[in-house]
Amino acid sequence: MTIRVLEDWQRLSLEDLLRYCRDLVEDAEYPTVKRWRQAGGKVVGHFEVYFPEEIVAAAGLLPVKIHGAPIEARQGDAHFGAYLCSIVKTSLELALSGRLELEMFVSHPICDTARNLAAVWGRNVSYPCEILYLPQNANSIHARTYLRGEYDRLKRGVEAIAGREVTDEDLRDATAIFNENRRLLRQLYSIKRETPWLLAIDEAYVLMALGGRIPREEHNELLAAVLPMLERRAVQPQDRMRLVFEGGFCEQPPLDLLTTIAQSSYVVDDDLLIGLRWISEDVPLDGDPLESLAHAYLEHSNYSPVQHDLRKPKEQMLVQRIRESGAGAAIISAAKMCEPGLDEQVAYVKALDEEGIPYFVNEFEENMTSFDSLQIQLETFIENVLFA
Amino acid sequence: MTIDTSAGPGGLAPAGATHDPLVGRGNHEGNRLFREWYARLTSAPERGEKAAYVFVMGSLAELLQSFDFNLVLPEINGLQTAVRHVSESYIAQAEDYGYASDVCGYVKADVGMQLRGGEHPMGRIPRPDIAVFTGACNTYIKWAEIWERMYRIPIFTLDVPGTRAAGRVTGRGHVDYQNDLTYVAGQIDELISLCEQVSGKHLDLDRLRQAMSYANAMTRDWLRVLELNKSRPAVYNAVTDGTVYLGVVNGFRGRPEGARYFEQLVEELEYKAANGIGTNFDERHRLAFVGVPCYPIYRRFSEMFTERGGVFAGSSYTWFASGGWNSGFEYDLDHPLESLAEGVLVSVRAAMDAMFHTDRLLADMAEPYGIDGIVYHSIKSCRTVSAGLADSRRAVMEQANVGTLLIDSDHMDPRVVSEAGLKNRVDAFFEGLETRKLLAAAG
Amino acid sequence: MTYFAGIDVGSTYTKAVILTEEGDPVGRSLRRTGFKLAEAAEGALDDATTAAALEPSDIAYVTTTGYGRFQVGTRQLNVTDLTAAAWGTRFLYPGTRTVLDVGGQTMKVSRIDGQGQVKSFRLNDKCAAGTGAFLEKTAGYMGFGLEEIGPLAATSHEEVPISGVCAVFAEAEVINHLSQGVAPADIMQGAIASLVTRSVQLMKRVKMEPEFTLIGGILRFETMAALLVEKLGGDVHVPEGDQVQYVLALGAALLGRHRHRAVATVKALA
Amino acid sequence: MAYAAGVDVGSTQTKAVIIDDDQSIVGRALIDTGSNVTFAAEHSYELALAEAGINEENEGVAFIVGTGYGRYKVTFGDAQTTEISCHARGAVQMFPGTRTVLDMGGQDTKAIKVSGNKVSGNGEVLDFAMNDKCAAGTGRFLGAAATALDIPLDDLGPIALRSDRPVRISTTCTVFAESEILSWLGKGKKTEDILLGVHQSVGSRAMLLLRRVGIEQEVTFTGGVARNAGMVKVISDLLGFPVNYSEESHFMGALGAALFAMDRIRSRQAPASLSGGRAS
Repeated sequence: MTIRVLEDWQRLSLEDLLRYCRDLVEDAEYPTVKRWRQAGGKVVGHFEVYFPEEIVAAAGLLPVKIHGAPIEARQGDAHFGAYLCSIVKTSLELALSGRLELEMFVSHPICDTARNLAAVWGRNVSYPCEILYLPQNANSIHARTYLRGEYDRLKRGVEAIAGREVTDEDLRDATAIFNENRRLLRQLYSIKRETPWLLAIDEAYVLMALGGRIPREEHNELLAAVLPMLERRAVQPQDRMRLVFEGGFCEQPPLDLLTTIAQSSYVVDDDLLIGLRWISEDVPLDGDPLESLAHAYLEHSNYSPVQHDLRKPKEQMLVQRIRESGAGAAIISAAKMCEPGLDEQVAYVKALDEEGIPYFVNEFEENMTSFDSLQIQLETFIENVLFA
Repeated sequence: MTIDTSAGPGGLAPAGATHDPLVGRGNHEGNRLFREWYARLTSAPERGEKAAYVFVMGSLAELLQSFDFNLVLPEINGLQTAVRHVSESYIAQAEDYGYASDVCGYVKADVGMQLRGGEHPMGRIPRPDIAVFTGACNTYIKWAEIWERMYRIPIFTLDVPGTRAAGRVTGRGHVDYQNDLTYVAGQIDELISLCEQVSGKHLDLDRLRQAMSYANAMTRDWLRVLELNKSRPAVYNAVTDGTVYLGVVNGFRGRPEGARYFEQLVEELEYKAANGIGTNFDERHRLAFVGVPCYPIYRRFSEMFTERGGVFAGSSYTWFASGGWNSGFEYDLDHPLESLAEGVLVSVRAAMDAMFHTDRLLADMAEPYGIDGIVYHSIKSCRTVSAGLADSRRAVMEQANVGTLLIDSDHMDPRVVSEAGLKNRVDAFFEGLETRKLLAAAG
Repeated sequence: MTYFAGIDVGSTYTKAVILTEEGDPVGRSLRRTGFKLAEAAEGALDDATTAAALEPSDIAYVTTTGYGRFQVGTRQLNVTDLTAAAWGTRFLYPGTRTVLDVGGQTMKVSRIDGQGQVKSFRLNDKCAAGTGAFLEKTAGYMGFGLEEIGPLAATSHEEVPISGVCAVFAEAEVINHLSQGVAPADIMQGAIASLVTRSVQLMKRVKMEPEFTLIGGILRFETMAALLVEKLGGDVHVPEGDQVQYVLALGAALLGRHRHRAVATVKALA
Repeated sequence: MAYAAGVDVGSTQTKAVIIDDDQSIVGRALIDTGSNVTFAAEHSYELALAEAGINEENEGVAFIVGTGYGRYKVTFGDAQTTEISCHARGAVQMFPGTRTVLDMGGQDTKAIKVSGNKVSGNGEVLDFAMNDKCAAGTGRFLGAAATALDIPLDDLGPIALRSDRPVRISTTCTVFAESEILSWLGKGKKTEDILLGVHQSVGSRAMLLLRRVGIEQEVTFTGGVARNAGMVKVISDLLGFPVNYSEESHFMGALGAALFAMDRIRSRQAPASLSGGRAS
């Protein structure tokens, strides 16, 4: 069953296409997901970051990345106490308000709020809600076997929803599609890195984010068409500061905030929606597919404050990201109330001081509406590199 | 979690009226043991002994002590600074160091203490030689990463997968359970060789077996202690006295003193139950507490309830903060290592369930413990314990006919504890409970 | 002779400063900002020009700062308060390494180097606790006006703790203290102390170094400055008299002068 | 003839109500709390006595219940009850169909779920939620608007009702609201549009509290702000049905306290229900 959820975009100009993507990504009603359901498709929603979407896609289900939304948590708010990040409240709001209808919800222990979210969600909907327990001890030689078993458990759950068996072939086919998707996203990021004037961060964001709410086959087609258009784009390079934005691995900053940043600088690398591209190399298609996916998580995945691997000290990984992208400075951000993100800021700042890399620290909230404070900080930051 | 007499009701001898030597022994002994424990920590460096930093959920005390590591429990160090009204200065020091206001107060109090070279109101806390922790609380991991950066010490995450979904607790023979068990057992082997490296000692199975048998005795008695509070009046206040008991559960697990302490505690509490001796407060409402106590105003916080006749017969704190040993798992001493792994899996998983799926546990406890009201204390510091409280409260209100109160404050940071605001809510809660009683009486 | 103007369009007042090529202030002005930011800015510029006995045509380069910095059509350059503050304070006190700017609605801290470049900075969150408004409200609850805060606090014998979580909640505390017979002066001093604590916290976040320069309207209150001096140890500068109000406008003008030269050199080379 | 009194010491205003034994109000008073809370309590009580024509103090008043944040400062009171229980009681007395109470006062806003008339008709508190952390979403937010626009508090509602294009107030900080309002004026927005925006911002925060306890009809709006027609309209619109409100709504807490006091007179053997919260 192949369901197409995008309207005909093939004839659109690059600018119109970007606008089309932005509208879809900003639409908290998830029209593409609704279209998938209308065509009889089933949906598995999963909380942001390290989730093996391949397993869901292999069953012919649509994996939808849930990372909150810039909406008012009218019902969601009442299910949580004070002092929590906004993303859990608005994510639940998507479900309770009927914006997102699912057959299954999966969270994973990236943080303690996310684990509670699975329980809260489960108490308020009728479909299965569970936690995928990714290994927190990535350094144990037993982690891979364990994770393979955990992935197999997820597969069984997904099979129950899909009402059919998921074969190794299904898994390999899905993996191939996701490999292709990650390859295209790597290409997108290399454009951002090599020729940042061709692709502003907010544009890159919408192109990428759309993937979280449409079948990857369609996302691949779209990216394959857009990337060459971007390379042909007639935009003059400007003398702007090259930045790395760090702190968007889970809760996403509002698009307008990214637009604000794009107006005065080039963001050449970031950890936004890292969950769409956390596997950094192609997953081999031979051998046991679940084993290969488990191996990919443990050996070829992007770092973030919520992944614990003694071989990947996060501050060193950040410095490496800045060096490799040729950035001259960094925005060290974190979502309000995000414990892991805020914890990490301390190590990040110390490392950047040692390396003499200029940075500024700030906090954001997905549904913030005023960016004056950020703008002042950004301007001051840039002015003082400029006027030095 | 000891609170000595100077610090709060936890230390007050219940039933002060009766001059019975048995009554109140648990509190005195608990406090004494704890002062000894801190004294031992303070002098550990002189004796050339090493320190292992561990946490209450999955401390692996049995294993680590058989390598002669002194156990340091940073959570307990933290709450001690709060109860002694000095947490704010430790927290402020960590914030100056760069930690945001929304970071866990336990973490910041510890960072502050590390920056002061271990200076602590109960003594001097030795530096870690190793840190061992589970993922029962993710902040444990972030926390340990701080020590790794500060001291370049080996840290070990003993990853214990929790329950995947409410009510889906797997057991022996289940494929997922076996997968988890193999994983935990494998990690324990790895932990053992790390301990051997750090301590320079080989694992002594007989010592481990000995420690495990003390732990088994403590587990049996801990279950009995929890169960004894079904009696009316309650024989101890689960929040204040319970905190003293928890201190021993964590500080003396796998040790003879710990086993003896609980043997005596059971004796005391059975005696009180048999003679109808309760806490020294007029028991008008039997309450259950959910979360972590409000340590910055520890004494006042508990008085807000006792002065209105509210006595805590149960507390979810006694579940997760005991490391989940309310699961009652006892080691099979014939297979110590396999059994150690299974014990860690079962108990830590139970601790997590007591935080993520409290609603079911509370609904079940309401009837046997005669609970009139449930108090949910949501704290700014701890998402692990607090993120689900508002929702599980809604669920409990549908399942059980009890009054409930949800209050927001913190267990460490006095800056977010508003005594007046809490008092107002607590008073309204009791007015609700009292009218409930009148209505019930009216039929 | 070319002259450089700096205009600081603040939320309450708009200030303008005119500099000579040598960087000597020759004219300044101040007026209420009101609703029409552009008008206020143009007006302040005219006043300052007149005060300097100059013609508008003498002004070669206009730099704006403050929250209304974009609203001024005639500007050549606009910079943020933090950048302007760095240049202004360095001009007044070359040894300045940390700048604290407490205004009616903001608290800004920056660490700067010898060239006046901002190395690190922090702003307070979007809440009035931790800004001058906190003091204004506290005074208001006791029936005192903004101008009376300084004199009032000056008569305090001992500060009473005010939590400073919310500028509005402070009222309950204030009333509570008053009803227990605590002197208004001591309550005022308590509020100032809590604000000082917050500012020192913020300064620590930028790894503050001496010398310190304190600017912003709130530092008109001697006790506030005094408490800060006490907490920070020596090396604290507080611009005298009304000078403090012109620091940003001055910094903006200096920056304009700097840019103007840079541009000129580039032209000369070309 | 036995009289009962309730004294509600609020953060800004203190109210006293005296009722007779058929529960009708015979005397009441409202004064600013000011800095001497105990005095305010006594003074408002005396004024209410005077209005009731009860000359000799306590001649007929057999029981006094203090409520409000200053309830323990009602030193002449016989018992204390929180404003939460009192507003619930008062609201149900005035509107027997009440199931949900929204009390919006000077610096806190409360949503209260009451058992309503089912059993004793006294409006037992089943659940409640209050604003935490700061004064956003309270009457004070409107006060800020009044100050910023220099408009008498009582005129805010009527003016707001003239608007059909409300602005969006982004700040939650009551104090900063003043400057945001000014900036909207600067951008040439009409006063009524700004005011409606302010009312909506307060209203939407109140809705969050209401949803925490669960909204059940009828909803009764109490507290000083309930006399603001604009807020009544905004809340009703957000709820999708009209709320109960009354010109007396700011006396609701004091009335509830007086009713509790009357209960005590009727059943002299004081049940646990109210003897609890005595200041000790």
